[in-house]
Amino acid sequence: MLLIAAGIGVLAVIVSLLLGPKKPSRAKLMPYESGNDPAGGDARQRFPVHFYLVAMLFIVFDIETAFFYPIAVAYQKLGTFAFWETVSFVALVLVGYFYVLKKGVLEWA
Amino acid sequence: MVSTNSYIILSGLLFAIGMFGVLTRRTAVMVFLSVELMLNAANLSLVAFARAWGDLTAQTAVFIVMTLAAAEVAIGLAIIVTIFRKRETTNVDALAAMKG
Amino acid sequence: MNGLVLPDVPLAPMLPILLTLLGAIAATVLGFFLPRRAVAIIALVSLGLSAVSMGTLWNKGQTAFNGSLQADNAAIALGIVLLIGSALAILVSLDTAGRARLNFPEFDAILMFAVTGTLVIAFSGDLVTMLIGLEVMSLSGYVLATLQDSRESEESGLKYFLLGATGSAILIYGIALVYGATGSLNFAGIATASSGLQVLNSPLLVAGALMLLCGFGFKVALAPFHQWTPDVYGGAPTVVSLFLSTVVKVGAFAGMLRVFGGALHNAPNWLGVLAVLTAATLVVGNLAALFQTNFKRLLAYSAVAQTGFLALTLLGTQQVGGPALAYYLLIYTLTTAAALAVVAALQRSEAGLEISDMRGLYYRHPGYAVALAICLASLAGLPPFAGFMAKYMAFQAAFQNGFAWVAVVAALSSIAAFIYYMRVAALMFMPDRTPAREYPGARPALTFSVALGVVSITVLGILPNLAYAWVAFPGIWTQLAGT
Amino acid sequence: MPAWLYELIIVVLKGVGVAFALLTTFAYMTLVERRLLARMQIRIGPNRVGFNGLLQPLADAVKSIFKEDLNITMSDKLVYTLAPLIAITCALATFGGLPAGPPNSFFGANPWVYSLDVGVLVLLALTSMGVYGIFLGGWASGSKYPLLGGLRSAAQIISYELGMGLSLLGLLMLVGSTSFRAIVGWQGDHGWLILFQALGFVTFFVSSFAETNRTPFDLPEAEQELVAGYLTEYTAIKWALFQMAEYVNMITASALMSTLFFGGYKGPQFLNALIPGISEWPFIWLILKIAVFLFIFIWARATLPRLRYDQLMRFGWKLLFPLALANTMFTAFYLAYLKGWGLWPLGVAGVLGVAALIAGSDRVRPLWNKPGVRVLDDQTKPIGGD
Amino acid sequence: MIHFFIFLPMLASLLLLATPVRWREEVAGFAAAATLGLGLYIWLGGGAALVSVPWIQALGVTYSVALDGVSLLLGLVTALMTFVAIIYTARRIPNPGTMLSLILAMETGLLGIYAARDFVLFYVFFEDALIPALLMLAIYGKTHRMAALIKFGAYTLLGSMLMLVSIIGVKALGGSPTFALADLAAHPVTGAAQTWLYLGFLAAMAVKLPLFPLHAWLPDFHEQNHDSGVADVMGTLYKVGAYGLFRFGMTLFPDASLELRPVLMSLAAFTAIYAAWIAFRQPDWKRLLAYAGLSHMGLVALGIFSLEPTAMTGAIYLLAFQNVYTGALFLAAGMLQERVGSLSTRVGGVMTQAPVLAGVTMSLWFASIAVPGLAGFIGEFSVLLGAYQIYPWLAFIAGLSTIAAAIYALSAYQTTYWQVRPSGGVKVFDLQHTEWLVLGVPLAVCVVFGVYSAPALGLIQPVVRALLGGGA
Repeated sequence: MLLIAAGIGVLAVIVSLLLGPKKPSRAKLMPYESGNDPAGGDARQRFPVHFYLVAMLFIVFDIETAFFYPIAVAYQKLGTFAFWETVSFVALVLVGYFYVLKKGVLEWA
Repeated sequence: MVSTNSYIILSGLLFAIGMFGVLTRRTAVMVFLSVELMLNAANLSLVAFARAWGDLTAQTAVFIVMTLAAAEVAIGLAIIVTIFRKRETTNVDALAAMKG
Repeated sequence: MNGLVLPDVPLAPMLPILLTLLGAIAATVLGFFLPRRAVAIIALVSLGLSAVSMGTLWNKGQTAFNGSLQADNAAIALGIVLLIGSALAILVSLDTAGRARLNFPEFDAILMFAVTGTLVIAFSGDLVTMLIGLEVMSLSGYVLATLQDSRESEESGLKYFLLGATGSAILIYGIALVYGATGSLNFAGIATASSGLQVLNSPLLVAGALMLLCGFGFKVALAPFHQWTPDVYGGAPTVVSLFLSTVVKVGAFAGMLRVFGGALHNAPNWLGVLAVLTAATLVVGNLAALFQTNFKRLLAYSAVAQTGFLALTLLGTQQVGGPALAYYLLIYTLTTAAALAVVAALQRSEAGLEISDMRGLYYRHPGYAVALAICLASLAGLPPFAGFMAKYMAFQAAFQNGFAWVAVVAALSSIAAFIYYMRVAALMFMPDRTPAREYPGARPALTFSVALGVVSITVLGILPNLAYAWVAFPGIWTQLAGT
Repeated sequence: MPAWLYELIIVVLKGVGVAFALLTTFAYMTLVERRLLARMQIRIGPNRVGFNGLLQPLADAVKSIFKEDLNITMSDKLVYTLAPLIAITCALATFGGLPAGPPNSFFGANPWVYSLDVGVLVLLALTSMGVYGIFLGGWASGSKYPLLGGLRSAAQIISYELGMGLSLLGLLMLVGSTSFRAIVGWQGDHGWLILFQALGFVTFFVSSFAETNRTPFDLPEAEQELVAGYLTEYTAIKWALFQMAEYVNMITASALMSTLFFGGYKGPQFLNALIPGISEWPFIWLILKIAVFLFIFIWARATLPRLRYDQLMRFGWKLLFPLALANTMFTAFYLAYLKGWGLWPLGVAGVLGVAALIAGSDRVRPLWNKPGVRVLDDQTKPIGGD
Repeated sequence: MIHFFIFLPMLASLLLLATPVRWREEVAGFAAAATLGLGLYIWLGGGAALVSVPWIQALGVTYSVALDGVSLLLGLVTALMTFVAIIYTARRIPNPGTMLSLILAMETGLLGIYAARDFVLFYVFFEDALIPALLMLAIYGKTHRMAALIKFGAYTLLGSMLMLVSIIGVKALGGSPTFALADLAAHPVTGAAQTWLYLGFLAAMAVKLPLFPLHAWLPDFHEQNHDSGVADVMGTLYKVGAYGLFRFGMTLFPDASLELRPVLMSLAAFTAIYAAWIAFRQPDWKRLLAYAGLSHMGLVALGIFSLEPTAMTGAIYLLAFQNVYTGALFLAAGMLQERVGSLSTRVGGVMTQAPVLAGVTMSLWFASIAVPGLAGFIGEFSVLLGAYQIYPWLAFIAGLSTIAAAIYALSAYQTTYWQVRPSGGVKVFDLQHTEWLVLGVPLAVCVVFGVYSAPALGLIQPVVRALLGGGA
């Protein structure tokens, strides 16, 4: 399926490469900044640190979710034991969540 | 059905590549990536062995290792970003506030 | 999957760990509401409770999770050492963390998490548990090293992180190989499997054992994996260096004891390699320390050298090496903690003290000077201080297991050690008229911890039995892998 | 012809079929959307090309193929080209895992391209892969608006990924399997999961809006702030591919919701009384349900205003995440202790939960809807700078 | 009783830290006197029998002490000289508190060394005496003391660390249950292993003897120490290598010591003559005394290594009494320095102004160069006599050193005390109050035991006989 999907995409691009006109000009190829000349050099400078933070949070919490899945699937076989497991697990996660909350990582603007 | 050996060889290769990266690369991020590569090599061989021995304990280990990798990513990136935002470079050699 | 067998989870064996964990969580959450001092006290209390719970577990030999967690006497003996070290670290931090501009509440929280990790190592009954503990410990360690907002601290953090992560990666690969060779992650399982191993798997086992050795080498700073040590111990805030060089190292050694003294005890070849690494560590650490001008860095290198002495005990047989390691770790923790505490007390900047600045310390701060001198004497292994007994046991362990040459190397290298320790000690007693260069101000908790350390190393030096009699039963140390 | 080759060919055929079906749907989605929006805004919308503008999509396609494909100077060529491909690949590949009917109901073949026991996981994995396309696209353009757009959408998508993943947990606990067929089968036996997982559904619903960058979460291409977000520097076919990806994701999300919460390919049982076995007919039911959800998507776009970025983040982290977690925990509790009572407590609880949420919406609003920070010296900022 | 004898000084030195400054001298003097008294009392009681209690069972370390003849004699000398040193310190050093407590602490270490009958315990005391010595040098030393410190410490540690290893080895290879001397002797190590272990042990003892290649620390140590020879007295007392060899070496490594006898004896003889030779051109009293002591030690070593009863007896005798007169000479040098402000051997004409000081110094020197009728003679003579029966040539060479001694001592003495001082002027006062005691007592001892040596010999001989009878 992946191959097919990718194939379609590639195909489309190639076709347009073959068929599309090529009339480059400086103005066209200039990064778009509402028509002004690009200000302040390279765009790929440091981003706001917030984005890093969110990324890290995501990693951590996503792993937590990943841990959840096996428990969830096997849950009914495990019974109450699993429930308390889950509770303690979530409790720990919430500690981290609380910390993040207090640190104001989730406060934007 | 692929034989266990080939898995092990592959993981060995991955590990070797990672090791090489750690030894040769100079930017923190690349070293870091190499380490992650090594971790995944370990995972691969763990899973392969688990299949060879036909028990699941090693797969739990794999889970742990994945978490660990994630945690390392989080902390490592945090440290690297902190340093990078203070000075432009993350070149390990350039970090010489203390004589090695 | 052979059905779903529920693991047995008795609370008792986990209690010491859970208590410290609670302390950590409390520090994390309450840190936002309470003043720092209160949080630190809470942490101390949780440490104390955990120690008490360990006391109740003594000689019970309980296990949890089908043996993945074993609260045997070895675990408890090491656990007590860990708790003592952590308590000292917190006490010292009470007076110095503010000056070091350490972030709060992160410091206490992460420190407690690290302690939890080390306890998990000490109590571990299989490789996965050990790995979890080890990583919790190391990751917290990386953060601790970076906590201070200064160039040195951050760099030391990065170096620590990169090398430590590499070490973990190697270690994990080693675990994978050992598992591949023995088909078990449980220490006992590995022990039984590795004793009677068919030819096919033994190369795997050897490779795995060696990789584990490398990994642990990174964690405990055996040469040639020690390069991070001076930079990290020298660059991190002194309190953190104290914590890293005592508790974290003890934790790592607990892991080594579990893995090599227990699981891989019958595995071939690693002993010889360890012997070589140990000798290298002793030589490198001691010689490098000779040329330091900063006292903190000197202590860092001496920590490397001490690692070598500690590793000597692992060369011994379980019956001799185990108790020696436990005793040495205890003494090492007390001594190093006290010495670094003095540094933390007197330093003006986190860079620690320059050796030249210590001239005449005896006439400015007689108490601290004498304490430091005693610590140095103990580190150098001079009787009647406890360091001598510890060192003696280490030598004996190595010697009796047929590593006389390592013992001799250790003996010769410890002359260098003696020289650099004595240079500092002598300087402190040389009269000097220049004005004081130390940080003035009251530091009750720190002074208390220093006194505690010094008194106990003196007493334990004269009456080693107070501590040694507890761990001296060979029975404790032959069961490391669990049953 | 050996069996495996036959198998392979069948699979490939199905794959291609699904892909083209999706693309066609996408094409006509654009038309439908524009028409519907026009209707809702009391306009007419495109009706020139072909009868009622039925050929409009075709025209668009042709145009986007024949347009000049810019490759701007600052861009990182390779990534710049790769990004849309990644996006579209993930989008398309996701769909094949969804069963469109009972086994062997599709002319003797299974009405799905691939079926894994861990279907849900794979699906989540692929959808979260999609973020790479967007972020890389924004980054590779080497221009400021796209960069910001890419960052924003990346942050947004990963944030809502959490809500999405967590909101499914309760469901999985109930069913005890991650394979779609098992889930659908379970619903066949016990009734639609929307009844028992109302809260989970709501959270999933919202987060799938965010995942697909649809209004009110279409921050990445917020015209007022960042021109066209990560799309700014894209033209012609690459631009089209991104669009494609977005719409296909939308379709997939709809399919997902209908499969997970609305009985999937099974039709309502009572209809069997009229026409025996109609509830087992492949495709139709699924397509119907998908259509409904697509309509809702468009409807929402026409109705709701766009969130501010900080609101968006707060909403995801402070409201969605805890809700999903709460739902999970409740389900866990139920399964551990109240299982004996039958399923109705879950249903009640879910309804109550949603009701409480609606009722308390004013209470929870402060969680996410702080008034935006108004900097007093706004004038000092450069005109148009944000 | 014996325990008091050993630990009283340590207690006193701890007590000193607590006592007010005014009383420190008195407390210290009293403690030293009490120790000496205890020692004499024990002597009257005919020594102290072996006391042995386990210290660290798990390791087989015991606390076992005894005072037989040899130990008792050396212990007494130590106590005596410590007493003398303390008296002089109290008079000479401005604020003596620290010094006094260091001296007392060191005395405990030395007494422990002589009393210890357990190998580990011996090691503990051996190192224990090191710390105060280092501190004395560090606190009261001269400008270049750091180098001296490092030399001293490094040499000592080099020895003692190797000794530690061989201690471990003796038990491990011999398979003895404890480290008590008796047990170790009961489970001897045999063959090449014994030689290796002996070498390890020898390293430590050779440093402390000191024996030729390992003597380099000695001169610097003495030169850099405080001008009043107090620290040097303690340093002299600290030369316990000969005793260690006598007590442990002969008992535990009989074969090895027999095997290495020629080498060691020649080394010892060489040390004696070489040191005497160096002593010639020392312009500084302390260095001169250092080398003189070294030369004597060469003789002692010769006696010990010869494994011949007469020689060994003489060696112990010499060891004991050279402590007395060399120590006293160091103090005399200190007094000289106090008066003329330098330790140079070229200041002339002291005799004219301080006849008593000159006279006492003179007679002490006579003791040192083995003039018959003084304690030195008996020792040196019997050493040479015994050694002659083993290796005549070595005995002859060593014998030369005594002649050499006469020469260097007298020449230095002459240039210091008799010659007209080139630059006259400085008023030099003679011995005054306690100084009489300080130099008088040692001189008296030397005279007494030079004339009537029976009591000392009576203490030494049985032990030596028992040792050689049981050991070699």
